[in-house]
Amino acid sequence: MLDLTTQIGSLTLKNPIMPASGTFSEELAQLFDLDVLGAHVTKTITREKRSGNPTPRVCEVRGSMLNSIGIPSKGLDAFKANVIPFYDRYDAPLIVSISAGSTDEFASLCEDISVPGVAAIEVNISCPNIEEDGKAFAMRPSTTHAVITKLRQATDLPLWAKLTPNTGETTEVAKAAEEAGADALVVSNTLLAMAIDIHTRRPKLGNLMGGLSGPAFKPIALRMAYQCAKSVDIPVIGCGGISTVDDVIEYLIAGAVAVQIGTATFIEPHIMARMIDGLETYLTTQGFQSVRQLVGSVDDKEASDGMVFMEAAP
Amino acid sequence: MLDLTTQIGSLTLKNPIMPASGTFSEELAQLFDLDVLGAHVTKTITREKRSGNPTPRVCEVRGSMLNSIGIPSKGLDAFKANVIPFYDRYDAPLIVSISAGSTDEFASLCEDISVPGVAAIEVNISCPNIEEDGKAFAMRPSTTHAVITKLRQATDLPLWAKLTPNTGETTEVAKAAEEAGADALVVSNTLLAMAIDIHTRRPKLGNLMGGLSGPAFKPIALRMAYQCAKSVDIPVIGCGGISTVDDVIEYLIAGAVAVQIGTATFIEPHIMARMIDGLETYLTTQGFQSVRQLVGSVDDKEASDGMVFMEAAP
Amino acid sequence: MNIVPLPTSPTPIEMMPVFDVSCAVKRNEPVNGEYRLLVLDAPHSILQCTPGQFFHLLCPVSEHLQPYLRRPMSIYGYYPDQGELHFLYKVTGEGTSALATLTTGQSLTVLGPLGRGFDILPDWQNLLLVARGVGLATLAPLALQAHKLGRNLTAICSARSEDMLMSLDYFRELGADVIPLTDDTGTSDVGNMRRIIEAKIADTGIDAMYTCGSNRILKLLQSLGKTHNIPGQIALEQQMACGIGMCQCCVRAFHRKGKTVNERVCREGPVFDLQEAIGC
Amino acid sequence: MNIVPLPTSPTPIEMMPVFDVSCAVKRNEPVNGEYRLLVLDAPHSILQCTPGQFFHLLCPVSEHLQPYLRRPMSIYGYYPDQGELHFLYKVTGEGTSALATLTTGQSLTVLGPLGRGFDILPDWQNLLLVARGVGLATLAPLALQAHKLGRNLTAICSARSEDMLMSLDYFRELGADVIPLTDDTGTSDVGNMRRIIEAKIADTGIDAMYTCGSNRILKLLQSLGKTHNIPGQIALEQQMACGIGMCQCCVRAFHRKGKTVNERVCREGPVFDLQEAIGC
Ligand SMILES: Cc1cc2nc3c(=O)[nH]c(=O)nc-3n(C[C@H](O)[C@H](O)[C@H](O)COP(=O)(O)OP(=O)(O)OC[C@H]3O[C@@H](n4cnc5c(N)ncnc54)[C@H](O)[C@@H]3O)c2cc1C
Ligand SMILES: Cc1cc2nc3c(=O)[nH]c(=O)nc-3n(C[C@H](O)[C@H](O)[C@H](O)COP(=O)(O)OP(=O)(O)OC[C@H]3O[C@@H](n4cnc5c(N)ncnc54)[C@H](O)[C@@H]3O)c2cc1C
Ligand SMILES: Cc1cc2nc3c(=O)[nH]c(=O)nc-3n(C[C@H](O)[C@H](O)[C@H](O)COP(=O)(O)O)c2cc1C
Ligand SMILES: Cc1cc2nc3c(=O)[nH]c(=O)nc-3n(C[C@H](O)[C@H](O)[C@H](O)COP(=O)(O)O)c2cc1C
Ligand code: FES
Ligand code: FES
Repeated sequence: MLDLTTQIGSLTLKNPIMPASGTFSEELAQLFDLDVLGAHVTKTITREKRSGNPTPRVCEVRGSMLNSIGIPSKGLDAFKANVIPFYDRYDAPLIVSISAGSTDEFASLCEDISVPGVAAIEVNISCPNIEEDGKAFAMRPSTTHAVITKLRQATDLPLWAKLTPNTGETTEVAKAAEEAGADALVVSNTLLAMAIDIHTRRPKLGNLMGGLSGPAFKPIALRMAYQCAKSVDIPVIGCGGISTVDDVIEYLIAGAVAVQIGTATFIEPHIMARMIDGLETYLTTQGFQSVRQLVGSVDDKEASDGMVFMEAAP
Repeated sequence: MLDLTTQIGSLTLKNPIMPASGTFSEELAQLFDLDVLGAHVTKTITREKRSGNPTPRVCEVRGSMLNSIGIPSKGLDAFKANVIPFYDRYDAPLIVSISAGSTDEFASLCEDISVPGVAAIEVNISCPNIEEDGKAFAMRPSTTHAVITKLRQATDLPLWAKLTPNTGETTEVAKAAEEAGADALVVSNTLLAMAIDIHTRRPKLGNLMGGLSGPAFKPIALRMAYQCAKSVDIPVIGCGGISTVDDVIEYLIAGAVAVQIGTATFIEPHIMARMIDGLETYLTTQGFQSVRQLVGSVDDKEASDGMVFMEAAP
Repeated sequence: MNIVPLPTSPTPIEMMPVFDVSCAVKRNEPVNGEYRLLVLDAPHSILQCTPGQFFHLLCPVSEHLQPYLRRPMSIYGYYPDQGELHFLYKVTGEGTSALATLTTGQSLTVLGPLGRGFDILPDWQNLLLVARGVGLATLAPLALQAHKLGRNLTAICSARSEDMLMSLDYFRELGADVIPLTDDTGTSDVGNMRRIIEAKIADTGIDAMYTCGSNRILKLLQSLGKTHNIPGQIALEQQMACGIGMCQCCVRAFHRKGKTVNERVCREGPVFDLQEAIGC
Repeated sequence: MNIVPLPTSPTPIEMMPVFDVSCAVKRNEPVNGEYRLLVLDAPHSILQCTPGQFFHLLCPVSEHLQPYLRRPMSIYGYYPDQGELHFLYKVTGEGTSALATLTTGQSLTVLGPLGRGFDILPDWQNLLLVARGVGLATLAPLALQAHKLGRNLTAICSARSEDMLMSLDYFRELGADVIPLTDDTGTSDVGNMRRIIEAKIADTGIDAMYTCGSNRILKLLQSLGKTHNIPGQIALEQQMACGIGMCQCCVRAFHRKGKTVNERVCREGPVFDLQEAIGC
């Protein structure tokens, strides 16, 4: 019997495929049964209502996209009243993504969202820390450590720390999150990028800059997922540019115990369901008994020792 | 009369198109007259002979490539004996790219390469600093400042600092380079990435990881070029994913005074010559008199104030 | 003001199925210099549409055209009996240029039907459609629906020039009173349009007004709606990534109860209350 | 050892022009299950080739196949009189699959001719070619050249099975003594090959040996070359980005004067001295 399950701390997922925050919502239930997924991950919410960034909020770049949605949020109360009950009908665990501009606000939101129906909290620490210089918490080990420590005190639920690629210290940040008590890492959020319309000479995003996601981003996020898996003992959830079942397999081989699918769902809304089938087929034909056997099976030999922590391109 | 010239410190280039280091060599003269280019930029050299990284040294990712060539080098003496004389036959200024593992070695190489025939020195500070923790000099403002300060003392030639995208401190690094005496910034080198062959489960590069270049990288490098142009007064030379004349225009609008073309030359070896023609046509049809009028003409309004220094994806 | 606002406020998630299917191209031909008509061989399942709804098209990728995101396109016609789905589109950029390369027999993947369409309330007898340019694409199925429901229809069709006016015959066949206006003949200005509509209001009366796109027309109809207390709806556009409500990129601002609220065009729209809409 | 090493050491940059041209496809057809023959309508300028040289092909991009880098391909035939350029290729991955989609009349951009080809020194009368599989592609133009120069040619062609053996007739037409060996008949093993070659050496003698690719064959010929003091050349492969010498990704290691040196396959090769080559 093929075993598709994967373990993320205390949580067992029936398969390693789940959506990425901000690229999934209740509406997708109009396309397929959401209970086929390993977990459900909601768009990041904030405590207060927020309207998000100016439009245009997305633009296309060669084979990928940029977004500057920001975090429009109906607020905590609306979320508890409408969203959590919606997902109650499913067996798949609900992962709630949260964000705030300071460690204290972060911690109090974390506490208040630790309610029945929520299986784990994903902390989007890739958002700017307004108390410091506006750099995201996850850009530095110190701020990562500080915020995760507070969050750890605020909840008994599993805490997933979502990292940012906008740093030169991926492994240090990963270790700081682990040390401060994160139960898993999500690697990663989008990479800061820009596009300009050469006809109007205006930035293509209302917000000037935005995050790169989609296929172009894959080799970068895969590298980060690999680095993190090599440097921490907590599970790593891969995220970035995953568009095909081959991409899923690549991340699992690199060491991710599960993956999140973002932009690909915009292009092919059934893709997550198809990936689950595709993964099953792959494992069967390759003679694997379980997803676990595939995870971290990269044949990196000696190379890994010297190179894992290399963070300069050669 | 259309003015294609561009000014980089004391150097006037006849047009803003030049090759990127490591993606250009004498052999390209078999395809077109290299004197059409704004400048010639050589592959990074080191003082001693080096053989570079294990193969495979390149691999393909969706619409782009990774490389881990490393810095194979025939050494300083061979370079002076063979390469500099070769480029002497051209009017286009010769920019020599150098690298070393410590500030002292860097400075002494810089001094020894300051010879007739060399118009400027590009310092590849995206290479690992073996005295520190192996992170590239250009990943931190402090190490950038230290190495550029020494280099500045070592030569009277213009110094171009080539930055790395593997940092969360792009603008700080840019300012450190400026403060320490760099005459221009090249933005940027490749971004650390990875790919795994799912059939063999081996990394696709012999070196495990490598640098992403090509179209997928463009929105990231463009964002960096824009951030740098907004935060320093020295000229910025854009580099990253430029494949069409539209890309050249996008970088110039963003604030780059010139651009370097890398990977695109591998796909279309005549591309730089074509871009010069294309730029001329564009400027003429759009009613510009000079390249200068286009540089930095991005219509970023108020957005730029708050956003330029944002280094977290929204 | 006592115009009854139409129920365009966020409705609880409706779990109508949405389909993502590959359809064979029956025809893809120029209609005039700027527009093309795309006819797909579509399964019955996706033809349960409401006028004003749209599909999200996965445009083909080729050597020279590589659109990445899908492109939203209004339903120009849906014909369950013939198994046909029609789009009328203007070639503007990479995605629509790629659409234009499709030839008979090739396939196109379409996601839909999506969004909230137009309402024709039971007591709305005299309907006014005001369309400009490609806006006709969006309003055409509404005209057919009105015809089926036996309502009286006036269609004001505006365009740059005579030959840009499409589908006039189609509207006439549906029994509409068609009023063509063009920039060339100087008849398409707002003043003239206002005079024509006010005459219509004075003559037979108008129970509801429908339009899409143009800012000028939106403002005119808002003003007329307020003055004469006539409800209306407008179909709006915004750039889309997901097309089904997940990404929140397609929001636009609306006036509602004295406040400005953001709504998703793909989900709460693309059809919105005329008075709540804000031009851009 | 007194084998004269062939001048494969780095030569000063030769400034022979290299062309990047778009050619119309004349034919692109299967040769047997695994191989395809691509015939291009090529301008005279690019047909001044040396056997063993290659072109760097810009494979077509489609919805499902999106190769990015160019793909190196040996010249299988160049015919200035007919204006034809031939490639014989095996469909292995994305690039070659994309090549296989080309139909007559479509165009393909090719960069070349590139690299250093085979040498046939004036005093080499009896030549031995040993090829396996697609290696024939690389050696075929060498056979033609040998024929034109009036040299005696022995061609040992090895393959998995009878039907994988290509171009035997072509080699025979060129007057070669063709010796087919297959895995199926158990004749392709190294031992048998050695016996055959040694018999040939004893009989007419061999002045030079040429091969490509296979490690087993390389080792065999190196050993025979040393024993019998026969020079030889081998065409090697390595992944390429630029194809013209700029990127240094295509290096392989060679023994030279007691040291191991890296050489660029695209530039110092793809043809190298047989004894200097290192298998992998
Ligand atoms: C609900 C809805 C219905 C539509 N119905 C029609 C129709 O029936 N006929 C028709 O010709 N056009 C229609 N449009 C507009 C159509 O979607 C755009 O013309 C098309 O997306 C342009 O894509 P492009 O790649 O050719 O142009 P580009 O300008 O290259 O597109 C770049 C990006 O901007 C987006 N974009 C550009 N213009 C628009 C626009 N007006 N609205 C939304 N996104 C845009 C594209 O989707 C793409 O993501 C509709 C738009 C919406 C939102
Ligand atoms: C000088 C030279 C001459 C060649 N001549 C022929 C020929 O005449 N006929 C023929 O069938 N093949 C030939 N090859 C091999 C051919 O280049 C590869 O089969 C082809 O590049 C595979 O591309 P792909 O996308 O189909 O395969 P993939 O495996 O998907 O390729 C992935 C990457 O690896 C590279 N690659 C894979 N295999 C090889 C290889 N053997 N050599 C170099 N790069 C490789 C590709 O170029 C591409 O960059 C030659 C190679 C070289 C270097
Ligand atoms: C439209 C959009 C909205 C997003 N919103 C959020 C968000 O609210 N919170 C978050 O942590 N990540 C958000 N992300 C990032 C994704 O969760 C994911 O990390 C990223 O897109 C990389 O994965 P992908 O390449 O598969 O899309 C968003 C991404 C997109 C494209
Ligand atoms: C094969 C290869 C070799 C490179 N070698 C060097 C190098 O020696 N020194 C350097 O500063 N940058 C080197 N680079 C980086 C390029 O100069 C350039 O910064 C990068 O590729 C981004 O530009 P592109 O996307 O146009 O290729 C190399 C890039 C490639 C692809
Ligand atoms: S397009 Fe994604 S929410 Fe509307
Ligand atoms: S392929 Fe670039 S040097 Fe050989």
